[in-house]
Amino acid sequence: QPADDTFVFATGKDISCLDPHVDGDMPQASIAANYLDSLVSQDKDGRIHPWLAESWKVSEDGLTYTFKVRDDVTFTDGTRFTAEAVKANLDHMVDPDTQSGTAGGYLKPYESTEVVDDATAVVTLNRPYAAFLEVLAQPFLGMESPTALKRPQAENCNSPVGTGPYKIVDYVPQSKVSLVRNEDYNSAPPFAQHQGPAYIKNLEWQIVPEDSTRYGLLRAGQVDALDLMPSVHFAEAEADKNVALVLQDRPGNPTNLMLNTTRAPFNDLRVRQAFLRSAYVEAGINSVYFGTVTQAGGPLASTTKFYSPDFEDAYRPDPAEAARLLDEAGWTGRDKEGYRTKDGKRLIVHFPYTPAVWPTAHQALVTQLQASAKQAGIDVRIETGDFASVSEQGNNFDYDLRADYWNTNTADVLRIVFSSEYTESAGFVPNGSGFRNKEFDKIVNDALATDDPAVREKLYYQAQRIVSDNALQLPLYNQASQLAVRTDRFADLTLEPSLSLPYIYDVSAVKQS
Amino acid sequence: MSAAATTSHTGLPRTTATAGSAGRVILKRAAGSVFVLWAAVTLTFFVLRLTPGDPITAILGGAGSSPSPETVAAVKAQYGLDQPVFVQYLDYLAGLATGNFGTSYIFKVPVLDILGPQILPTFQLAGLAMVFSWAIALAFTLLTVGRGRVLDGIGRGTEVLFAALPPFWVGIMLAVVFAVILGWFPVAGDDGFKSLVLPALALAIPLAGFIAQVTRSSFEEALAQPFVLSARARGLSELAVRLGHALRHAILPGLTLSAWAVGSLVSSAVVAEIIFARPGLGRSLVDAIINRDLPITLAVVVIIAAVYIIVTLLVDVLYRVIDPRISEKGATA
Amino acid sequence: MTVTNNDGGTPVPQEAPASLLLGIEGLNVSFSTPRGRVDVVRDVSLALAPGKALALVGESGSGKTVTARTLVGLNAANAKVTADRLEVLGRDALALSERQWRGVRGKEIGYVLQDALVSLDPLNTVGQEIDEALRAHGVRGKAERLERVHQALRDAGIPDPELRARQRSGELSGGLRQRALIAQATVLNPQLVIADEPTTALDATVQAQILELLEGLKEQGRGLIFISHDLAVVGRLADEIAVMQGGRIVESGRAAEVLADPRHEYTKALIDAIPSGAAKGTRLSAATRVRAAAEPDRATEFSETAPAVEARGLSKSYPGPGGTRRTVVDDVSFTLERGKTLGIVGESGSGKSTTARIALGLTRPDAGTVTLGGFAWAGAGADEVGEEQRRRHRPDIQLVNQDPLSSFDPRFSVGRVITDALEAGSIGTPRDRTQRALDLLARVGLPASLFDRRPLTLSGGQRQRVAIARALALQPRVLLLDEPVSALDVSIQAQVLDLLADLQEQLGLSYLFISHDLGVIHHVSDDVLVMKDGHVVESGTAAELFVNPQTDYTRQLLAAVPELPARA
Amino acid sequence: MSVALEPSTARDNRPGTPDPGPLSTRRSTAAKAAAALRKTPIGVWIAAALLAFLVIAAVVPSLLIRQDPYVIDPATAFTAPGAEHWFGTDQNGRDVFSRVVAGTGQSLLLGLAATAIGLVLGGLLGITAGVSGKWLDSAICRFVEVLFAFPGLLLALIVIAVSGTGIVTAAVAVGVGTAPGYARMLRTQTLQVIASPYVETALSLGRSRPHILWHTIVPNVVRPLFVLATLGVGQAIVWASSLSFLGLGAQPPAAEWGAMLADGRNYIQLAWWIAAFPGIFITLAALTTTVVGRHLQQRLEAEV
Ligand SMILES: Nc1ncnc2c1ncn2[C@@H]1O[C@H](COP(=O)(O)OP(=O)(O)OP(=O)(O)O)[C@@H](O)[C@H]1O
Ligand SMILES: Nc1ncnc2c1ncn2[C@@H]1O[C@H](COP(=O)(O)OP(=O)(O)OP(=O)(O)O)[C@@H](O)[C@H]1O
Ligand SMILES: [Mg+2]
Ligand SMILES: [Mg+2]
Repeated sequence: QPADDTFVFATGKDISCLDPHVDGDMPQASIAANYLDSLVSQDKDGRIHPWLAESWKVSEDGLTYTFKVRDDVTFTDGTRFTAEAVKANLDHMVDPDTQSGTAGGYLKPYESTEVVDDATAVVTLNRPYAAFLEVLAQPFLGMESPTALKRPQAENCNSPVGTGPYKIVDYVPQSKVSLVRNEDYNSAPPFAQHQGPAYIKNLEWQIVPEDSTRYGLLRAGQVDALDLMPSVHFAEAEADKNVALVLQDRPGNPTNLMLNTTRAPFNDLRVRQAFLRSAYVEAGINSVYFGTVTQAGGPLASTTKFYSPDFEDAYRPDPAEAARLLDEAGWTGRDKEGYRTKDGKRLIVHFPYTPAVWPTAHQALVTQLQASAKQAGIDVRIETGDFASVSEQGNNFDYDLRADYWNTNTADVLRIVFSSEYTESAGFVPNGSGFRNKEFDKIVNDALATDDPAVREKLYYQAQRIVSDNALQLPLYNQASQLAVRTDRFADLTLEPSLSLPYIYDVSAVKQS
Repeated sequence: MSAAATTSHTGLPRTTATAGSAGRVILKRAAGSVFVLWAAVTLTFFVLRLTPGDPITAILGGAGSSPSPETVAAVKAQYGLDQPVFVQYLDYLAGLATGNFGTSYIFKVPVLDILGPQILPTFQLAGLAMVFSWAIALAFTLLTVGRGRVLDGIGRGTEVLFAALPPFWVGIMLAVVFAVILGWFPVAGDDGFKSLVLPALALAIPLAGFIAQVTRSSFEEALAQPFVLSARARGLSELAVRLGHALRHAILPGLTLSAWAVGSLVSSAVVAEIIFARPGLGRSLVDAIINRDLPITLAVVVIIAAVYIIVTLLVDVLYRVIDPRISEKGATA
Repeated sequence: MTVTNNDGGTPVPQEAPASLLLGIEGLNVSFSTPRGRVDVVRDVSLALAPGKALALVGESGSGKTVTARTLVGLNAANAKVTADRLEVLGRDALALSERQWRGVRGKEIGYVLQDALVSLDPLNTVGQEIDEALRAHGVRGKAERLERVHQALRDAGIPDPELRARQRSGELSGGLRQRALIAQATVLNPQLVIADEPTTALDATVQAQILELLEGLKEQGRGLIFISHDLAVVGRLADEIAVMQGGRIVESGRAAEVLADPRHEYTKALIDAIPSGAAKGTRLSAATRVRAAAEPDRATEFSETAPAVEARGLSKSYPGPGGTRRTVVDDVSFTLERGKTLGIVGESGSGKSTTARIALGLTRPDAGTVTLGGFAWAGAGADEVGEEQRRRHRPDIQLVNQDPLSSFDPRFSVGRVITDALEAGSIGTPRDRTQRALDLLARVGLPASLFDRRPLTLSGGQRQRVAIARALALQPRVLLLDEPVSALDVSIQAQVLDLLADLQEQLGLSYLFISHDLGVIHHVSDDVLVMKDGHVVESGTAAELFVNPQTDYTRQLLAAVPELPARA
Repeated sequence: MSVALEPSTARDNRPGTPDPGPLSTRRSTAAKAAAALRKTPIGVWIAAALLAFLVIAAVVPSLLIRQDPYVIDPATAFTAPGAEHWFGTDQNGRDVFSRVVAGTGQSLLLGLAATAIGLVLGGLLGITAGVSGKWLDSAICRFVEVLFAFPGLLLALIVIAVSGTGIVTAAVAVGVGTAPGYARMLRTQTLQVIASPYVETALSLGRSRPHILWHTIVPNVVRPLFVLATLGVGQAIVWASSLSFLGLGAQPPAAEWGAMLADGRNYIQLAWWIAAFPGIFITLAALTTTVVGRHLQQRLEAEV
């Protein structure tokens, strides 16, 4: 039995480099939320609040942000937090050497930072970017010690330093990260429930990719909480009075299958629509996820600001309509196995897939979609491959379907996932549909140029409609934080609001009677 | 093809002992070891490096990454990927000679930082699996060989069954029964001896099947040897005959099998590592290969090859202790 | 692992000292096999007094070993032993428990196994093996045991016992191993010693020494049971002889009487079959002569005037340990005349087989030449002959060796072995090869029914005949016979030797005949070559050499050959 | 060594026995085969029967399959074994029995293909080394020695890294993984055959070296391969299923045992049958081929 002063968290996905500026995968942000503070914070409703920045001013043209930062905060390596640190961090994120995916990607409009004095940093952008503060609230863009950042990247990856409630003391890759309480912590965000140091002294972050093992550890009391709660065990966990579930859908682009519009057969809108019509997503979700996830109904997760439910029913499963669309598109023939053909060629949809990076239920779901597509005469070929080759195919539009999601706390995700700007990239290509549409590009960029919520809402509505009309992706279900926690030992495991990541700061031990 | 045939389907190497003065033998061995290491690294390097697939994808492949051309160029330079492959190879060898295994594409930290903490758990696991295998195999041999048709049949049948069991299946069953349902052992983790038992058993049970099979047949062979009859005619008891004479002869083929098995345990440990959420080289290896993390893959190859070499050497020494004829005549039994 | 002293078994209840060490009546032993119950020993009765030696003789498989193992209670698990009376050292052996048996074995009965070369654990030192017997029987005190180990080795006639005790059996020669085996069986001074074939597979000189050692045991007043299939050997040692055939004792009695005046046909045949007494030309077996040969129909350039094989100055060395070279054949010359037999005799390792392999063109000599029927056949350096040139003449010289089974392609049936040889020599048409093969089988005295059998299922004598038939298939002029009868029982050996004699007579073959058995060599040879350590020690006609040996070594060899007493 | 006379030999030698001729011995061969069959232990019989079942499942699955193994019916997911679904249904409502049967062909084929690849590669290396001169022999030996430093799984993974995942790659990967073992074995075997007196005899019969190589050495080296293959198939299936377990084997929705087991393992507490039956079938396949193979091997050895 772990001692009362140690909280053991089992995470289901392997972490690469700990520094979330580098790469940009969810597990990095997940742990970063516990040792990094951000410049600003976001509440449950998406509003932005001060954190390390006490206040800020945005220029009229939206190109200059002047931050006033706290002067009483110190990094756990002893470095003082100042405006200099803000500059160092933003510069670090956009530095090509950092090889940042997410953080760097979010900062494409970033130009430079000017340090006016210890407490004042002026950030200049090269175009209006209304989502700037929102992305700054994400742990991906957390503030790290400038002293630590100066170390070689290898070192910083192993032991990034923040001002957060915990600090990293040891990292065994593929095994665990050990953190200890930051006794001098004085910069809790507004969404926190208390101030000062965390309640629990030690935090152990174990990496346990095997679903049943992770859950077994929780049941056996070997860990106190876990993420990626396997859906198959939900009912059991709910029935267990010592276990509580912490569930929260994440904002962003929900889990989906991207349809590659740059080549046949999905360059034909009717075929795309037919495919969407063939998919019995709801039935699949209910069976393999046991109803533990929320079906997504459009390009935005329902928890995203500016989400509109109007597109939820755009593509209800409808075999007759699917058949009609395919006939219209010329896929009128049928071969021996019942698949549709055109000019003697079968309607084949290539779907490169890496099972290892998806939950078991996702694998079952895509198998079900494969089967329902077969009913419509579409031969979906799930081609399993290693991560590297599948992502390489993904970056070269060498696929017809691509499994995706994009967690972010802003509707600007539409720009990242569907605008032409993001169809070209040397590395990962976020716009998996290859959709290029001037009108759409203009709408999502205009939405960045204003901070009038009404205007933004209108623009993002239009953007959602274009995506939906063009049948660019098959939305499956909202990404979600699905945590389970032992309530017999600890209380108050919450989620930080920007990406709904586990937040250990407020956790306290339950007094045993 | 007696001994070879009984173990044939596993494709075992036979330990080869060379004759000659101790010094020359050691020198030859050392040279051979270096050669094997070098060849293993070279083979892996070129096979993986020359296959299609850009390491850049691996390096910048984190989900949601969107690197610019400048990033790619920077990475290429940093990892030396802008150089011709052969230069990269020479660089790698030069690094290796100074103990530098390079930087992981995925973790962006020195390979040794990643693999260092994985080595001990894997060795513990493989070591304990080996011990369990032998304990099971010897128990079978001593208790069932030549003890009447029924016991003999049971032993024989169980061994074949064990050898036919997929380790991951054994692991899952052990975990469900002994950890989840009965709660006798921890479900997972790397936390003392108790957490080692189930994963080690998962690997040991199939291996024990193999060792027991070869040991059984050589034990039977040994029991049929005239010198065993000779010992009986001297008035020795059954136990003394089994332990003092037959066993010593019988464990040699199993020992050869073990030399090979230890090397392969390091990689096949992956299934136990996954099921029991243990750190270890097997998982690192599989992940590295899946993610095209060449530096880690190469380092694991080096470690496994080194383990293979060292264990082969150890087994050779053991062989000589058990069968002193080898060192005198330079021939295996 | 230590064997504790109380493992030695409980003391066996002592009865009144019996005058007889053995009293056996109506012993039957059968084995249950997958094919049913097999009776192996039937109605055997034996008796033995202290200080006497009883010899069990008989051909292979007659049940000698099984009888002996019954006396120490060590028959295989599938054996069933019954007897009207089975008294061993005055005790009812049928009633002994396993524990009691352990007390008897080694301590009261010493058992020397048949296969001396593999009857000591090769991983243990000789000393450990003997020490084990002492420990098993409760001899305490390391120093005492060590002393007794050395003494036992010394008593067994092993020089330098302190050194030998530290060596493993693999480091000892065959003779020393046999002695060590006797030492481990006699270290506890048992009253009865059973020695199963203690001299088989040993060179004549060594064989004589072992017989002397056993003689010594007898003189110490112990009973000795002594198994052999060689009557001549038995004659030197035995007081009583029991001749076994098919599990029964067909004749028994005082040794001298049985040997001098055998009553039973089988005993007579056994004695007749011994070649040493009988000169060349006499028949050893009752087997009928093979029928006359067919005309050879193979063209050959074999010279009718030159000697069949002529070897000049052959030498061959092999790399030895530590970079040295060991000369195994040293300046050997010989001439094999057409239609004659040249015997090569010598101890194990003297280079006989190597010489033969050079003569066969399978091993390249370091020096010297061989001609075959006048043709250059093999040589070294400038005289080297390529295999391509040799192939044309290959059919002229054929090999028959000690272990014919290993010379048959395991895939082949008997018929295929022979037709393959015919095909290799391009003899006959594919169609009539079967008939030719059947003819060849008949010629070597084998029934046509063996045609489809696998050689593995044949007896040793039959296999040897198949090998001879195959060699004859190519209509050779020279047969190279490397220990062709060493693995055979005397009676079967006799049949094969007679067959060879017949074939030579009818086909005019020349034989190069290799054996370590002087009796066999004496019987078959016209000329003889005596080899030792790669050298030719002496050569001459058989008549001269055996009557009037010129060198000490030959004299020594001849003296060691056991001879039967003259028959009445 | 002494050579025991068999009873039959004595009979053949007895003068006056009418010569029954070659035909009757053929009959006796048949009789011997019958006797050998009778000697076959019960365990081997059971194994053979199970193997026969697997072979039927592989060759004519339609005889056994009761439901389409690929049709998805979320409504019936996780049905426990019963009359309707003998082995229950999986997470997608597919009939586990039908899937296991449907997977038999693929699994057995994969095992066979992998073994064949391993044997051919190993055979080429091993036999070439065995019959070659010093230089090539030691070069190949060195190469194989190096391959031995790669455990089979590592070799297999490298093959997969090079050519991607899939059932064909899995077969190749497992085949390559086992090849070094076969190579070493076949080299030893070749050397033994070359050193055997019957090869020397062929030479002294005047056969040319190429003739001896192709008609004596190679057939005798290759002869025991059939049995080796039988033994290898079971292990190859286990191996391949390991790859599938690691997500590197068959593609969904293929009913491959290892993949089914890997899928089912997460539901083991909810629906043990999803993982249990494929696991049992993997074990059965390995077990039965091994038992039957070993029995054949013993028979062959007894015959030689
Ligand atoms: N355990 C056994 N099971 C079945 N048959 C056996 C067994 N042991 C011996 N035999 C058979 O008993 C017969 C007699 O064997 P034994 O060893 O006594 O012969 P032997 O006279 O000593 O012959 P050799 O001169 O070859 O040593 C042989 O036919 C042998 O095959
Ligand atoms: N290929 C070889 N390499 C090394 N040494 C060899 C080789 N062949 C034979 N010898 C050695 O040459 C010596 C003579 O061997 P050879 O076989 O000619 O003796 P032999 O007289 O036939 O003995 P035996 O009666 O035991 O058959 C032996 O000491 C043997 O070890
Ligand atoms: Mg015998
Ligand atoms: Mg010889």
